[in-house]
Amino acid sequence: MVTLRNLLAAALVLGIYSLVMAALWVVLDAVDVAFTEAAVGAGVTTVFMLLAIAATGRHEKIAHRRPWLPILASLAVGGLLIYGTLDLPGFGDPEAPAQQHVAPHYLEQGEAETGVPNIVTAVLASYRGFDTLGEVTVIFTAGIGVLLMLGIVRRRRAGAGDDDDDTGERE
Amino acid sequence: MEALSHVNYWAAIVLAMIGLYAVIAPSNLIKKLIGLGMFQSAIFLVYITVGKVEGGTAPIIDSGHAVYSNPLPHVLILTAIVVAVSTLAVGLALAVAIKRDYGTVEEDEIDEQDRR
Amino acid sequence: MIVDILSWISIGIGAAFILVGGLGLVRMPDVFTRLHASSVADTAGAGFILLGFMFQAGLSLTALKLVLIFVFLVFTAPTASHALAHAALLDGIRPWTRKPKDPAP
Amino acid sequence: MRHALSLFVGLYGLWLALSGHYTPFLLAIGAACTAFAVAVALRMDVVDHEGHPIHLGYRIPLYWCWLTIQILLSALTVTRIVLSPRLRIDPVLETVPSSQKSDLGKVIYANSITLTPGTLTTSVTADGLEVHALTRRGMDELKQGGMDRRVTAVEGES
Amino acid sequence: MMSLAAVAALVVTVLLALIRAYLGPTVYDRVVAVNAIGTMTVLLIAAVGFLMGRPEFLDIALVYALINFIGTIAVLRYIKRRRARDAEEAERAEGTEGAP
Amino acid sequence: MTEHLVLRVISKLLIPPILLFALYVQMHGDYGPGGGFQAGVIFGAGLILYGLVFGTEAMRAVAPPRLLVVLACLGVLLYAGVGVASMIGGGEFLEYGALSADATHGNHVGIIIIEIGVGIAVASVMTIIFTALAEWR
Amino acid sequence: MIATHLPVLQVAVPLIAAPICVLLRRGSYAWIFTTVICWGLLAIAALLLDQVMSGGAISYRLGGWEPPIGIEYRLDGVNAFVLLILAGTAALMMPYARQSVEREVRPERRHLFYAIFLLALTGLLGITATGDVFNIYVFLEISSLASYVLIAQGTRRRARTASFQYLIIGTIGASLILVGVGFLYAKTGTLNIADLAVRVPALGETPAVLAAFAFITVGVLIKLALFPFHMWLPNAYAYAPSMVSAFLAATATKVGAYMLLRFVFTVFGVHFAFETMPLTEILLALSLIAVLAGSLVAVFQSDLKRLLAFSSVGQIGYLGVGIGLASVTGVTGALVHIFNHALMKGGLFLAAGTIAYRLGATDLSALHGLGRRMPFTMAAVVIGGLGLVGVPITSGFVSKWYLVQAAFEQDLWPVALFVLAGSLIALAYVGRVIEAAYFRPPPPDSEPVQEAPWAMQLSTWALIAGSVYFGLHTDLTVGIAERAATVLLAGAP
Repeated sequence: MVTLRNLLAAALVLGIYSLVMAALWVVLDAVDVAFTEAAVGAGVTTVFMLLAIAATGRHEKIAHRRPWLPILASLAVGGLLIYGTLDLPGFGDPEAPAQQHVAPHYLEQGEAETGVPNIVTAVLASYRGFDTLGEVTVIFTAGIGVLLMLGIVRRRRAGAGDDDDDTGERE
Repeated sequence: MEALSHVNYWAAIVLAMIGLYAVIAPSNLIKKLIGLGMFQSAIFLVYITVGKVEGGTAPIIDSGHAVYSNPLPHVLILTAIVVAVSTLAVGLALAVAIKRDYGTVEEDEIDEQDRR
Repeated sequence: MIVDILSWISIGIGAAFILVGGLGLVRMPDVFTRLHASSVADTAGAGFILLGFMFQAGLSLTALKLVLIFVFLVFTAPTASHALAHAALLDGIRPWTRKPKDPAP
Repeated sequence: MRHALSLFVGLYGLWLALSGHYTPFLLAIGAACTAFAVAVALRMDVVDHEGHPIHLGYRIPLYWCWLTIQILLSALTVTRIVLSPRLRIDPVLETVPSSQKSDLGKVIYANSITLTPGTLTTSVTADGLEVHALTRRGMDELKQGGMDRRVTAVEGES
Repeated sequence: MMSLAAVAALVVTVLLALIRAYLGPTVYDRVVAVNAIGTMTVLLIAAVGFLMGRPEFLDIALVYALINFIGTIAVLRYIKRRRARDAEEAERAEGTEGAP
Repeated sequence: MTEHLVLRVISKLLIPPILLFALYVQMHGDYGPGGGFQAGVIFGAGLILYGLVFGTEAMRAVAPPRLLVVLACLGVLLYAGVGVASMIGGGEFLEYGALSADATHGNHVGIIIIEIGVGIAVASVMTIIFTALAEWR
Repeated sequence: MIATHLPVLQVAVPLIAAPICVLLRRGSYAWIFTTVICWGLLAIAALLLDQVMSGGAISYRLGGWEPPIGIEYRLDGVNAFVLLILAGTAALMMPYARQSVEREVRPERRHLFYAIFLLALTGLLGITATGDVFNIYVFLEISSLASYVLIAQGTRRRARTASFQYLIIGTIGASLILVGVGFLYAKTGTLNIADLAVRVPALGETPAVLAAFAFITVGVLIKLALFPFHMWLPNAYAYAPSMVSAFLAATATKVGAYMLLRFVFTVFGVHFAFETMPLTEILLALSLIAVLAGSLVAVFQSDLKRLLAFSSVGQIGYLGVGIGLASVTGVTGALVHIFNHALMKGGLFLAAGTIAYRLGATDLSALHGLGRRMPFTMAAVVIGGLGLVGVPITSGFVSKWYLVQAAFEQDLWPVALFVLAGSLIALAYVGRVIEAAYFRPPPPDSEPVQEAPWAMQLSTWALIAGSVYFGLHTDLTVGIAERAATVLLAGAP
């Protein structure tokens, strides 16, 4: 995927990546994340990618230049990450600190306090509802931002009367 | 088992490294965005791995199960996925706008035009 | 018990069909022939595996959802294949034939 | 209107099948959601005899049974081909005549062909379907028109 | 137990499809691979749900079954759009040929 | 694209179930996986499918960009409005328990309402982005 | 009743205002509405600062859940002060916005522009007010996305490439912060800052904490644009619309500095950051390079906005010096500099925007003779520029005074020397502007230029006059900053 010069192919490989990730999320019990990955990966990302590639050109013209700096940077980050994971609790350890402090409260009290058996939804919408408000704001920012940057053409085919669309006209 | 307990993290790290390389190395802007998506997914994997509990099941309360995985990382990653999609959309829109302005989305060609 | 055996048999057949589909995907010479191979996995393979799970689920909503999955797959899979084949032809990809040098009859 | 009503019923059935929680609240919400989905579908103008073929009635399930058998048979054929050491394939791309009158019938025929392993519709034209077949034999079988007649029968006189 | 066998077969098939995606050679071969992996993922998610004793997660499989083909249709649209543009450009090139 | 027969018929057949499925996901986020964001994306995907097959002009007729922008705003405002309402109800910002006499019930209602806000906002934003990118020549 | 909700209103009000702004449809209505909101935010920020100063830290439980379970807003002297800076600069810039935006943004998109502006402000305020590390990430992304979009609105096409570059680098930075937060969560099980402040030091120097520290620091430094992570800044500021350059220059990097303070001093603790990890050495080295290199590059710029942008790179170095010294005096200096630099740089970018408004260009060659033709604007540039140099009676002098003092406290006289050298270089680039404006004759064929509209003058002069005022009356800023610094360093030996 990194070496594919054909952008269309690269975008498709991103789709495969998303599919495999979705399966992985299910295996790791993160069904809500899997659901999101499924909806986003299958529904919108590929379409957006293809539309953008249609607008910008299909082939990557230039080979990767100066490959040493990026390799160095990713090695540095990767090395630091590996160093950092050395003393993280092992995979699936129920005694890990992450499983001890606040998470039990969600799992034990969550349904009683919110009336929602899906704890992910309970935490998402209630305990950390403000994060989710932020999340909606991010999406909203993206939508308004895309409008502000590209606008939406009002094709003039339908007649001059339609020219007053003020969602951002483009010449 | 001890040796295997961190394999998941390392897989995520390898993905993160590939992703980071794919952000920095290509000259094509769309390609950079693809790399960015990979890099972010790899980080999500780290989080979800942290939340997995051995023998646990998905955190949807159900009478038949007693051990659940940690829901908090899932919530955080849901938010982060949304952020990633938004970033991707804005990035693609920017790339399209750049194509309009410069006629190309290759960073090297853009630099050349700017230098002129 | 009988249901279990039926389920196993069904899943086994489905798994076999799916493997055949995967194998065909690798062995076949061009896009169109590969599509034929993958349609084995999409229809027969998926059908038998879902049928096997249906035996396990018994008469319940789960089984109904499995049916729904199968129905939707049956609608979307050929549409996707068709769209893909159409796109490939439009893009100027010519089907592989047994004797490439042979003039068309 | 007939279509909209039956679409509502169909979608509400889908809701009940999916839901699994039959509290009065959720049932009511389900009705509201179904109505909304139907409204959007009507606005999209996708609710007509093509998008919602109720007129085919009981003939469709019978056809599906027949099709399932066909699919199994050709799946076995393709399996044999894939597993044979020397891929005994002889792909052909030809136009197959179709006798359906309506677009819907043509689509059913086209998708049935694609669904059957070994044959694949690549485009639908005025004088028939362009079909890619894995073997010459598959194509010949198709050209005998068994499937074509059945689809036309399903299509009925509409 | 049998679910496990199904999962194994599915994983092997995903790997085979990945090989196809890697080999290419055309974009369409990769789309075929994506489609196949999509179907496999539907089944895989269903199988894992049964394996873990939580078959109610079939909703995720259902999402894929419903909307995974949108990407393929986008490919077709992409090709059509590009052909239209190429034709337009060719026309324009012909039109300007006469001019110096 | 409009001339493409198979796609047209199959999309007509599949779009209503996709939309309904999105609404189902929206309403059952409490009990199973899913919720407002996923529902919004799936609903948006249904609209995107329509746009891909029937063209952006038809898409405009079904979902005018102006309406979508208004809906996106309303989605965000609905969410934030629940926060303000719970503040008026005597709680903290977004303390849904204050919406009702029974805190658990209030929480449940609050969660449902904000999820609807999320769903509306996400679905309209996805469609806006699609329209903006698709109409780009 | 309202008073208890002030912390959340500070962030929720602009958040709610943004969609309303979109619904208003008309650029002029949106401007009036945004102005009202910004001044309201300033009032809220002032009230909050007053509450914090008189009653100590405020905690607000969002959703009514107890802190480690839910998200908490926690205001102490530091973030209340930064909130005031953010709301204040936004409010003061609003009179300027109308004409500037009318010139640079197309009519049918103006209301969207103001909505995005409000969202950027929401993000920045949210980062500052929150007491939850993941919430920081979410609001960081809101502000970043909004900034990318705002920068891309520049009239020249390079605005788009600058924005894209910022998007890539900024997203990597935010992702690194996300990894760091993930490591911290894996080791402590909490996301609340106050809770982390107790639990992280108890862990000691384990690899995970070290890695988390490294990732978060690098991520924040990218957002702060400290050398060598400043690559995105010059182009982004130089090609963004005038209003956006001024707003981002005055606020975005300041919030970066705030995040650095918060993570380093509160989450990881002074002991860990500065004694276990060599943060002092690293920060001082990078900052001093930033001061010298940024200022030197600024001297050779031929465009006023680019010159100011590189000067920002240098001035951010001063912030780094103050934080790196890790003493009450140093942090006070940094905090005061956050305040002063917001005023000065904001005013200068506004003035540059005014020049662009009248001349259509900000090349230094276009500035020839402008001292006589746009006397008020150029006077503002000169006063602001002198502030950058750190001439006494301007506020720039105050912050540098504290930095030098902090350096001498620790016998780091080379640091003090570097700070002074940076000032001298600053004198060189400010001198170039002055030379161009006052000592060069206007081009003979130049068209007559009017002084800028009064509303734009008003904003510019409000910021510049503020920088002079707070240079003379240092009690307010220094007083608050000193108390805030004491709070931050409370855990220090």
